[in-house]
Amino acid sequence: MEGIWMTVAFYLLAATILGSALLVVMLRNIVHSVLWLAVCFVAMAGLFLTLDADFLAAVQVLVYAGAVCIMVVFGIMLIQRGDMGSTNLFNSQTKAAAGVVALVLVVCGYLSATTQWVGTAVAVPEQTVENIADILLSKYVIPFEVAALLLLVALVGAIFLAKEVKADGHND
Amino acid sequence: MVEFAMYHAWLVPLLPALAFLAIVFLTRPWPMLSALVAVAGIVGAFVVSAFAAYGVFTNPEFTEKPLVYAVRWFSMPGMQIDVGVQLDPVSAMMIFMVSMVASLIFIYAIGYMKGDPGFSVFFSYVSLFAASMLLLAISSNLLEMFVAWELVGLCSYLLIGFYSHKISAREAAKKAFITCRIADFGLLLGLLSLQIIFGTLNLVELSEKIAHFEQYTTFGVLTLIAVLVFIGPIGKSGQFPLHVWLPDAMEGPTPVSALIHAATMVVAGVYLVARTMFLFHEVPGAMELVAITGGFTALFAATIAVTQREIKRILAYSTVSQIGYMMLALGVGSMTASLFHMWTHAFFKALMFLGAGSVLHALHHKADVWEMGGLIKKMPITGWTFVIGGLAIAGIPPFAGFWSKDEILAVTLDSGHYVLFVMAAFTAFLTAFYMWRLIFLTFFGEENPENHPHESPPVMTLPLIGLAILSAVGGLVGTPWAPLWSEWIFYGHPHHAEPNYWVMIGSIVLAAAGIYLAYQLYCADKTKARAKALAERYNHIYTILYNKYYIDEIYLWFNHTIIDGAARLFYLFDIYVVDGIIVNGLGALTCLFGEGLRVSNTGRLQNYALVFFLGVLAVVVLLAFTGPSSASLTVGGVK
Amino acid sequence: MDGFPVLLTILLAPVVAAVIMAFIPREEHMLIKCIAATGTFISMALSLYVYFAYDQSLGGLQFVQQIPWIKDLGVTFFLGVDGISLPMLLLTNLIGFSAVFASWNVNHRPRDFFILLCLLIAGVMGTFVAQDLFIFLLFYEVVVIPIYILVIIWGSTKRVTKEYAGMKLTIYLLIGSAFLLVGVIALFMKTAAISGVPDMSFTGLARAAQGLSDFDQKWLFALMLFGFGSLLSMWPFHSWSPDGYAGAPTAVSMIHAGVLKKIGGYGLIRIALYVLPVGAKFWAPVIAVLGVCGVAYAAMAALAQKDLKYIVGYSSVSHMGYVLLAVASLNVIGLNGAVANMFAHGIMAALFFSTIGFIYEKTHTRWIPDLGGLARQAPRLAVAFMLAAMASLGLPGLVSFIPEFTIFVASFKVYGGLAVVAIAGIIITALYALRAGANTLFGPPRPEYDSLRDIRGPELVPLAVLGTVLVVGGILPFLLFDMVNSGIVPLMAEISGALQLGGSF
Amino acid sequence: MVTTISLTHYMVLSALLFGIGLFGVLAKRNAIAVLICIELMLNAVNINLVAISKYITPTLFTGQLFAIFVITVAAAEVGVGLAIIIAIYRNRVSVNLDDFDWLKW
Repeated sequence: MEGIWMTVAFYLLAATILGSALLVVMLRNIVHSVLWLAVCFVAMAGLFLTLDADFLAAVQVLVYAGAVCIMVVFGIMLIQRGDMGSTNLFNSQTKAAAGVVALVLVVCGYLSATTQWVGTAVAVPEQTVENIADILLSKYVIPFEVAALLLLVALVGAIFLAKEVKADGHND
Repeated sequence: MVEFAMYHAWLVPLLPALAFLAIVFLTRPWPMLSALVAVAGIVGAFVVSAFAAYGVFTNPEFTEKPLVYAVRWFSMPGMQIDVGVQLDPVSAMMIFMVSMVASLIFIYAIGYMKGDPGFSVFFSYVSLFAASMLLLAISSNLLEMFVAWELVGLCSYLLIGFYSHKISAREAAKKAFITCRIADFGLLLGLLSLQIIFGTLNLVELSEKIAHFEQYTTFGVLTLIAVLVFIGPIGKSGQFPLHVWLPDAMEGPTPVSALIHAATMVVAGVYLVARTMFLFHEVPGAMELVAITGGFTALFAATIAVTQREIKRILAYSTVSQIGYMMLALGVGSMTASLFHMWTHAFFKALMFLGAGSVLHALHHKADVWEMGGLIKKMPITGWTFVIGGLAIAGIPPFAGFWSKDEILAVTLDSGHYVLFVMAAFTAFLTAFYMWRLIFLTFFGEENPENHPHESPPVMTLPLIGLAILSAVGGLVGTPWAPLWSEWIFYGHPHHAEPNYWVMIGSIVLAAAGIYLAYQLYCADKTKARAKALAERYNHIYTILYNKYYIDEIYLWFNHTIIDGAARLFYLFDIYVVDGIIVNGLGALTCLFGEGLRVSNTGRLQNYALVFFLGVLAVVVLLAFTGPSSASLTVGGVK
Repeated sequence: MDGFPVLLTILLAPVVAAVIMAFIPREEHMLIKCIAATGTFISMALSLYVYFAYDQSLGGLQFVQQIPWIKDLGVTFFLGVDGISLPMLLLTNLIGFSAVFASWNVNHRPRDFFILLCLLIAGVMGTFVAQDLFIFLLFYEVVVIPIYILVIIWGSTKRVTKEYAGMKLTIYLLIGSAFLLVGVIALFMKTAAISGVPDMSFTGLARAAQGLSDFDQKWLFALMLFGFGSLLSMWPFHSWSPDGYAGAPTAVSMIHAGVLKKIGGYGLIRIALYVLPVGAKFWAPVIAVLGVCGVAYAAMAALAQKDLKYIVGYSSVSHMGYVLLAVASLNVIGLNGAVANMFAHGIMAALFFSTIGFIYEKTHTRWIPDLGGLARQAPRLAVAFMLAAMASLGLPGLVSFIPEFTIFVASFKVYGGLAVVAIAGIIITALYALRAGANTLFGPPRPEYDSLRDIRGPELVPLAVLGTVLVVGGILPFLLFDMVNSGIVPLMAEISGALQLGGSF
Repeated sequence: MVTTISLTHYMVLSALLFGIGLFGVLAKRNAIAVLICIELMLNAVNINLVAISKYITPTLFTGQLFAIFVITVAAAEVGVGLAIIIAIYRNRVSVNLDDFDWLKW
């Protein structure tokens, strides 16, 4: 994947990502939003491939496009019943939010444009998984374990929070 | 024993103080035991003081140089206060007199207070009083004396308010305390000035330093101090214009009136001035003030006494008047005469109060003399001892009052205060008149059929007899022909004026005239029509006198209108200005700001997130453009 | 007891008691109260021991405990006592112990109450034994929180609500401490710059502060004066005092009026005057005027009160005026009087508040027109009340007279006529104290209080402890004054040079 | 410039995606929508991380590793977030953030 194809792939993926993200925000039906979110995530995985991060691309598909989206859909199903027509509306501070976002974009754009990156010509090694595994289990083993713990806590927390509450106020 | 007593004179106040503690903490539930403890305490004090006095009077060196021993009470750089004992003839006489009279009155009180629910409490109070009074008498230091001075005031307060469930007693107690407090304010200022100028409050040291004080450099300061100090005695000794509390103080039980408000505490003022004579002696202006105050009060109170109806009130005004005499004598420079009168007055006035108490006891606290009469038949001991007292106070020789009063008149004349002499002489006449008016109305004339009097028990009459004997012969220590008294009690040099027979005869004539007039108006005339007619005729004067020149009303008005009004004003200022405008105003201002900012507190998460991102942006911009790395925005680079 | 950390033990005993109480079931009322009493008793007994074991001839700081803490700021955990802080420490513990018994009948959440009370006592003690400015401020802040909670939960609502009272009390304390903090930080920065070594201990600060310019001394002192002054209820920053005491529960009123307020006076002498003598000299006339205003004004305002607690509240403002006046006199006698008067007033105010607390508890009113004749029904209560009232009006023979006398001597010498106004305050004090006593205790007994139970058992402890101190301190004043003097003399010796030189006003 | 894709391209893409996500977070009513918009923002961050990893420190893999961690945290966050939303919904029968102004109290 060299040269022009890279460029084409990038622009296509970028367009997909931005377009689907915009749809996620703009659509009035929350289920549609989630569907477009999945599209966005898949395109993101593609983008990761262009960045030589194939393992990450796989994780992206598995976790985001698979797990997260499904979970969100389940969440919606638990909450929103009936008409899905206008479940995803804007609130009263849309204009202000747009202003802030514009400001953020201006600043980010300015900074991206003016920053001089000192790049390097070295290519990304082929064995991404091995490399990641190496540092993950050596240098970053503690964050790794912490992340594991976090997931456990999140799991327990989510169960506890979402558990059904009995009428007498005790949750058991 | 004499030696021991002299060098352990601190036992004198200590014994009653111990009795006080014992009663309060131990024997309170058993009334009779408490009374015994109290009597034991005061009699012990009397024994010690008698020996000590004997020692002082047999050792002439103590008249020159008092016997002083003291311990440090507290000290700091620039100020040391000692407490101790100063024994000289004056203090020896005082503790002897106080403990003797107090002993008799304590015994009397056993009978008088019998059956009172506060019997033990009463004896604890009077013991505390005796301790304080004796401490006052033997103090070697003015601050120590001030402490005792206030403590006797406290006891006076407690005892006046002894029947505290009565509103009148409560108010009288309060009035006594506060009136004296006003006076003590002056005294305290005087003491402070002395401490600041002379650096000591020790009596002996002060007398030496004041004698060598350069009057020229600070002209008038001593006079001012003397006047300030004198304000204290004005209050405590019931001199005009602070005399108002003393008649009201008769709300207390009668033994208290006899002990505190006749014989001992109220003469503390006289004693204080005598004690600080070294100061007053240096400043003639202050001496004049003392003399004039005394002379005026003597006359002033005597005029009021003429019209009063309550037996104890008459005696109270009489006390005020007699203390005026003492002040007068001090003012004209004769400590000898003044303290002599204090000595005799203690006996006959205590006697008369106790007699009055006996009468009230018999009549179940009916106090109006107009409703009495003929009591002498039913109560012979009370009656005749009272008559002796009446003769003594009126100044009939050879009873005690004659000698002392005569001496005061003589020294006043000698010193050239003619106006004051005339006032004093007229007072002597009035005294005889009103006192015998009281006696005739109470003990002679027709009996009031509503009364069923009975003689008091021996425990009450024995002290009466004792005091009557003292009233009869107590003055013989100071007759002009055998002036034992003036050899001991004097300031500067002993001086005994030659007997002035004109004054002597004049005073006898005045006293006799007073008694005769009283006899004519109140005894010879059974219907007392002439007395009533007289009151009718001079109605205005009578009303003014009867209402005590309206001084109480003026004070009351001042207190309730001016003081309370001002207090109210201050309080309102505090609530509405200091607290209202300033404090709560600031608070309200803060709240107002809060109200303004409250709009921003929507409680909506997304609002906050919006603002949060603005903040993040600001920080980013700040860091990007002014941060440390803004000069070269170059990021990255491997190794 | 060499080496035994006795001050630390004193400080920690109530804290330990509080911790133990936290683990006791909330229903065990009696046990909780006993633990609180034990904790405070240990502190009291040990501080009595320290008071009498302190070597006055040696003077200076004794029982010192020093643990380095924050090196960069020169903070050490520095405890020690001298002649000025010891009376205050003893006072705190006497009142703390009595306060536990004065609250013996608290049955609404007693565990929480006594835990907070013990923490409060420990905090107050800490300010007096701290010899390091940082530690001092730390303990000072520790004090604020329990006070607030105690007032709003266990307080009483009369003229003002208890919430208002608690808020006012706390905010005043905090405003005062905020100004103080500014002053302290500025002082620290400047002295650290002068000496080059950061040092937060009082002595270190004082030594370095000698190099401060006159102007710096003056404005720093002004900040401290405001901070400590508002804590001492200096006129016109006094209005928290009556409202706060009225709203607070008995124990808090006792501790607040008794000792917490004294932190202001203590700090004024110990920190402001000691460290900044030139500033003190400059502001002394202002302090004197404010003090006299406080005396006269608060006494007059007290005269107009009908609520017992308000009377004592205003009275304490008035008495603190004397302390200010004494501090303003800037001489040995005056400072002796100031410290001694703080001690005396502490005892007296605590006894007063405990008595009023009992009266309120038993009659459910503090409104004087509703009271009367209690002396018949509750004689011991009446004794306590009269003792406190008499001490308040400075009766000789009770602890407060000699301190007042020394204050009068010092201030009369320096300020003359101004002092006379303050001395006249004793008349007004007598007027309101006696009026309150007369109208509450005397007069015809009221039938509705016939079944009233006199104080007895544990309720007698405040009367016994505080009453004894009142009387003994009055009869043997050297017990107090020798101690105070041993602290004041060296302090004055150190700053007397500055006091003479800095007279630029 | 047009033909080679530089780091700046990824940066801009990431910024735009982040902007869209942010806009959604700030402007959507539905709590779940806000949640998924947060996912968008996190993804934008991931793009940055991976891109920087490739272009600046290709051999260290730190960027990728961080991205993995971000994904992990995001997964946990979605789980807990949804649980919270469900719990709130159970109490208030609403997921409309406009109804939730309890932070005011």
